[in-house]
Amino acid sequence: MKFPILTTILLAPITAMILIMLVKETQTKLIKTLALVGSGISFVLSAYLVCTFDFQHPSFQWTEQFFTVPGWGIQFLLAVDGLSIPLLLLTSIIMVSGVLVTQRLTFRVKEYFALLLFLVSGAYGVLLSMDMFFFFLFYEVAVIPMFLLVNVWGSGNKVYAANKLTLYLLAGSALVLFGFFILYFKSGLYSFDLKALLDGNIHFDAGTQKWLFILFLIGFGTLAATWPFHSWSPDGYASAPTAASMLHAAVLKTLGAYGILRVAIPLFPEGAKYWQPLMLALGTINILYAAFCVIAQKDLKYIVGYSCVSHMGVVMLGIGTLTQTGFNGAMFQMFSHGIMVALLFACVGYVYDTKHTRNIEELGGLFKEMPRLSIFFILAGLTALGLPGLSGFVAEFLVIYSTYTVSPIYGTLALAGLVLSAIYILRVVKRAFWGVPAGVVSVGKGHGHDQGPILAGEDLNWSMSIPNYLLFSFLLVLGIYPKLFTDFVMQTTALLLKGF
Amino acid sequence: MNLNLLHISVFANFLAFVVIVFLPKTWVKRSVTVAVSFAGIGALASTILLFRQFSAPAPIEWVIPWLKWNSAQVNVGYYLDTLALVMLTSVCVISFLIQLYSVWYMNEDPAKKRFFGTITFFTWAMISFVVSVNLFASYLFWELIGLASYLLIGFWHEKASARAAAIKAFVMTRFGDLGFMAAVILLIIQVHNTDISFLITQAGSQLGQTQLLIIVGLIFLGVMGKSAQFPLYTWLPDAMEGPTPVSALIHSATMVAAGVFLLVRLFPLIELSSAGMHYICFIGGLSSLLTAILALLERDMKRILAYSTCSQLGFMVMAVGAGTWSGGMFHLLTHAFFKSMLFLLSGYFIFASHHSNDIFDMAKVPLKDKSKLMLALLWIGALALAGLFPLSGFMSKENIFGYLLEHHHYGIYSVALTISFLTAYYTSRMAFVVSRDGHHQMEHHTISKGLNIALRVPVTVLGLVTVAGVWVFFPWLKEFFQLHLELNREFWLNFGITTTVVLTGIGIAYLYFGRKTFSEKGWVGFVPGLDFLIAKKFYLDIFWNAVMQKGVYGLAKAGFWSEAHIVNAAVNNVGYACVRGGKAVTKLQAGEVQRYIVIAVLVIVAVVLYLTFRG
Amino acid sequence: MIYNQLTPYLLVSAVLFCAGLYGIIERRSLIGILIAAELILNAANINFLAFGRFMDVDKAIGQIYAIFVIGLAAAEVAVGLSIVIMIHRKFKSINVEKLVKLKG
Amino acid sequence: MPLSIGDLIFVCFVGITFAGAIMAVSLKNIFHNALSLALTLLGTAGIFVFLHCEFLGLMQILIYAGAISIAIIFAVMLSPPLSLKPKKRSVTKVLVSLSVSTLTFVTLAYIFIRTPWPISANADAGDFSATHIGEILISRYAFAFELISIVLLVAILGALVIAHEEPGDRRLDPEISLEDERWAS
Repeated sequence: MKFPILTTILLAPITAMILIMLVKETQTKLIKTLALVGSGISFVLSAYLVCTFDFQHPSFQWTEQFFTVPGWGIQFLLAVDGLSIPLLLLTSIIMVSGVLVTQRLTFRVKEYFALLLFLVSGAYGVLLSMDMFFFFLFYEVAVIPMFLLVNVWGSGNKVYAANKLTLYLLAGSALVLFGFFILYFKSGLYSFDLKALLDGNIHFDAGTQKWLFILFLIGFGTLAATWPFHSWSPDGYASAPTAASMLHAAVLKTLGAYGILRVAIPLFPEGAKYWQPLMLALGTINILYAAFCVIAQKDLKYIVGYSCVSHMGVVMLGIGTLTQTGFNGAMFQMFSHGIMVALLFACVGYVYDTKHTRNIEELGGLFKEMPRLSIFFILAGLTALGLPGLSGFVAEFLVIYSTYTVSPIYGTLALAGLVLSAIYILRVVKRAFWGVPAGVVSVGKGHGHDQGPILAGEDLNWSMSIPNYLLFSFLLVLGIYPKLFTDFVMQTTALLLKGF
Repeated sequence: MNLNLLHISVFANFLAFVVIVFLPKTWVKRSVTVAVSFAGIGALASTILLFRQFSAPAPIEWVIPWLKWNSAQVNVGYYLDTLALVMLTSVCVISFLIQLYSVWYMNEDPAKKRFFGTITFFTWAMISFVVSVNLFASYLFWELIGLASYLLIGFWHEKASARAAAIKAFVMTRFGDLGFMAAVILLIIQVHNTDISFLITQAGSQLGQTQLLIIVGLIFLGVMGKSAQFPLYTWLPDAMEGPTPVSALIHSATMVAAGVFLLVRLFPLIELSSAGMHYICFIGGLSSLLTAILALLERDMKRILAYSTCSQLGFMVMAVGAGTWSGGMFHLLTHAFFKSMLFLLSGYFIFASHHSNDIFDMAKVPLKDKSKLMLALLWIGALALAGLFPLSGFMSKENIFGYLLEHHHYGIYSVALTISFLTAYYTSRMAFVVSRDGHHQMEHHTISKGLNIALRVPVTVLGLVTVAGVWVFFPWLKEFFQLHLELNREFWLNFGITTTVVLTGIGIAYLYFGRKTFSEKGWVGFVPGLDFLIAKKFYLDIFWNAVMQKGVYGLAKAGFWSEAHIVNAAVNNVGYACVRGGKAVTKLQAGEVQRYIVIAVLVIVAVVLYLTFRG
Repeated sequence: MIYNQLTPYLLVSAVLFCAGLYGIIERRSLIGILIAAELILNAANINFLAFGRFMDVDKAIGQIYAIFVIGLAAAEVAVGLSIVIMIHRKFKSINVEKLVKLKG
Repeated sequence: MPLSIGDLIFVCFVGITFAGAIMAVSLKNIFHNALSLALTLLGTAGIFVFLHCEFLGLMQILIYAGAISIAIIFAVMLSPPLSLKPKKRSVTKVLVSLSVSTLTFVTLAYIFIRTPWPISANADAGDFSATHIGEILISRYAFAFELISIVLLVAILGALVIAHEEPGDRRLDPEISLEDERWAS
């Protein structure tokens, strides 16, 4: 029997979590090391998968099946294909950098890392399991720890944010669960096996497809922060501790879009066609509305949070085009956006830890005080505004291109979003990073517990900037040579359209 | 061999950029050395390439696939025909000279390393844009040029005005860039190929007239942003907030030149849309005229030069729109050299007048404190800009005039004459004022000796090119640009007219500024309403500010409001409704046993009654 | 012969039951509630015996049930009273309206 | 239908029962309630006799009226505060209780009257004797009988344990007390 790589990827963080829970609270070094090892194993393995992945082969690879629950149609089935493998890599990168970013945490270190690992194992589970039962199980596992992470280690209006985030996502997942049950019965398979469902040429009649598709669209769309179900996300990220907002914004949000691509599009082509105008409109509204919201924000984390919503609009738009290029663009955007937003959150988190304020009107001249950090922020910001040479541009280009093939009006509106993103990113850079250092280390309202002592003006040191280098290298490499990425998803996205 | 030379000239600057990025923070001097020497190598390589490749029959093409999707493929690589080669060489050389000059200019700036890093990056982006094989790849570098100019304009980011100018430049050019991007996308959709060689030979025949007009309009939108055409030119005067070498670079061979170069590059495609050509010509003429008028009263030397750049760019665009790509391109080339020289000189004069940009402050400085060489070069540059024989500006302008006359575009010809007159007037006004002998004694400060070479060499070289360059290369240029400079009757007629106009302009400037007494406004004060319009800058700045403040920020506030009062309020009210409902239901579970019993009994009674009466 | 029909007994038991119910709902005192509960148990007993007499069953069965009920009632009262005393000792009150920890 | 002597006596017993029941729930003084309960139990014992269950009637008087109600009365009397007059009763509560119990009564009465009970023709022919009860109790219902014995035993022990006052009782659960104003209001 071959080595069960996928299971190891899934189990490594869980094992690390269990080990961490066995360790004494005071041994923070050991805890951090364990967390790093746990997430590192997953990272190395998913990198190995990426390297050995046969991207000419459109369907599932590395299938692993461990047990089935006979009679219930439940089985523990893991597999990857071109859709999940980039996101798998993304998750592991973000997790490793999230752990590395959280060096200065002193408050309840043990529980923090345990929850973080639990969260990420949920994300791995969603990406890997090809069984709707486990898909949903891990989906919930990924949602719940965030509640505690925000509530205990958060800052600002954290109770409100945590409640809002959790309730919103649970409401969305309730729709998804409902949809899964309907699939279970309506497909006639009486099985939760997603792979069989996808491979099985099951055809639903047009009416069913229409309402099932909208069900999944709203359910997964809530997690993907689709307007008007987005408002959990800026609040949640503004309050969450750094690593949690990195993981959540980068990985969990993309899980929503992944769900749409994985389940809704291939199973309900008629429904997708029927709701295409809605998806295009929602995507465009997402882009523009959130971009306008960012321009009015003052809190750095809100700025990143809303820009994240705006970028998810690009993903939605790409999916809404129902073209292969659009799907490629959406996948590209998920990956690049994930890395970028994680980098932004890492920088913002560092600024907040150091200056104890995130209000851009109180900040200023960060470039003089912390040049290295500022450069990372600016580079990530440039990715956000779609600068060529960085990965965000390719994603947005692919999506906008495919939107033009479908509807030039939406394409033009999405292009306008690029101007807005330039405005808001440069506004932040201008207010917070350029200029003369404000010198005021004012303590904002609502402390989080993740604040160390005041470290005025200290730049990132080498070890702290490792995750930033890691994240940025992906932005750069994919921006310079995007073929690396598109080759991976090409075959699978073509397969998504076979029902059309 | 030629390909290797091309590699060297393209990547020399990029290599310098990478090296500077990875140099330790404290190695400031070394980073300057790296930048200048690499740029020098690039300039040398490109010059050799110019000589080797100029009359070569086939362009150099070198392609690697970059991104592929089902219907199209995008390549990156080189497409180096003579047009690109000429541009490449001028960019490399001018950039090298400006970097050399920066060694003097930025001597005391602590952030030199950042400066040289960015400027090498800027040069690389421009060079790559020029030699790009594919329109999509051009777009990539087009944006990078925008980024680099943003970073350079905002180089002194401690100044609020510099920050604002940088953002303004980036956002306004980006607005235009998106037109370019849309055009690229439409081209990919329509003809599935954006290779330059394909576009300029075959693409036109595959496009309908309307499609062509849309695409040309969109591309020109990009040009309007980058090359500062009406109504998007307002960023360019503000861009003077950057260090002077940056202004020199932006205004001559990079950034703004990119727009005109793009028009020239795609001329065979654009030419097919006559409506598009009319539009381009109109916008070019309008911007040229407006910005020339704006320069009439300007006191800031750098801003005068900036307006003159706008005006000259408009002139080139107008020429291209009128149908002569060679006229636009040739003027772009000559303009690049003398305009960069003028900017470099302005840096010197600003320095000499103790960091005042005002030309009337420069007039106060005694003549003995101004270097004779610099004054001479200033006059050469000014007269070249005015278009006086035998300087390079004369040649390129004369070429355009000749074309216009030959093709009977008399309307455009008269507009061009007006512009020429205005240009002659304001440039010589500037030169007259700057070279006045003032009596204002200031403490003497010396420019350090060793660096003097870094100051003198670049301006002198540029001055030499301005004076003699065109004549040295005349046969080649004439052949390549198909110059309209045959010594026939039309030529002499044209020569007479233009020289008269230019001399009139210079003469009027002398009347007001060259003599012992002088007025500040000159004749403009006598034209009713004109100085008011100039002071208001034709309301364009006000308009764009309103778009930004009222439009974008207004919408942002509206979005924020709706986020708080509609989206969030809806969510919160759902939450509150749940809480209220929960509170209402908890009344039933208040812990009072007797209430439970009442409810239980009532329910049992109800069930019993139901069961009794059911059937 | 009212006493030889089933319905009167049942009605009597219903009245007892409802009186007990009233007591349970209305009384504030725990002991009052205990007393009301005894009424209900008695109503049940009457029903057992009445059905035992008038239905076609072994005549002992209704009585045996009644005996069990009486036994349980005894146990209930014993435990109930001790709880009442305990509560009184701790809370200084046996008013059920005050013995509320749940807050709606 | 003429009323026989038996009827009169039956009505008397029913009246006693009703009067006791109503007093047991309506009087304010808890001591009076307990006494009224004893009265009801006595009336019920009479009704039992009419049901041919003389043995049960006896048991009722012995156990219920004799032991249980006495236990209640003792409890009331032994702990003085329990006999204190409670506060005025609230009108709404009375109305609610009255309406609920009336509704229940109407429902029950309707069902009792309407239902065609399967009354056996020779209802009084069976063996009502205590001997028979005893036989069945220790044969067919032996297990239940044992069980109820255990229940009683446990109840007695439990009552003892619960009511036994430990010296440190208050200290164990200090926050549950009416003095604590957090929940007294």
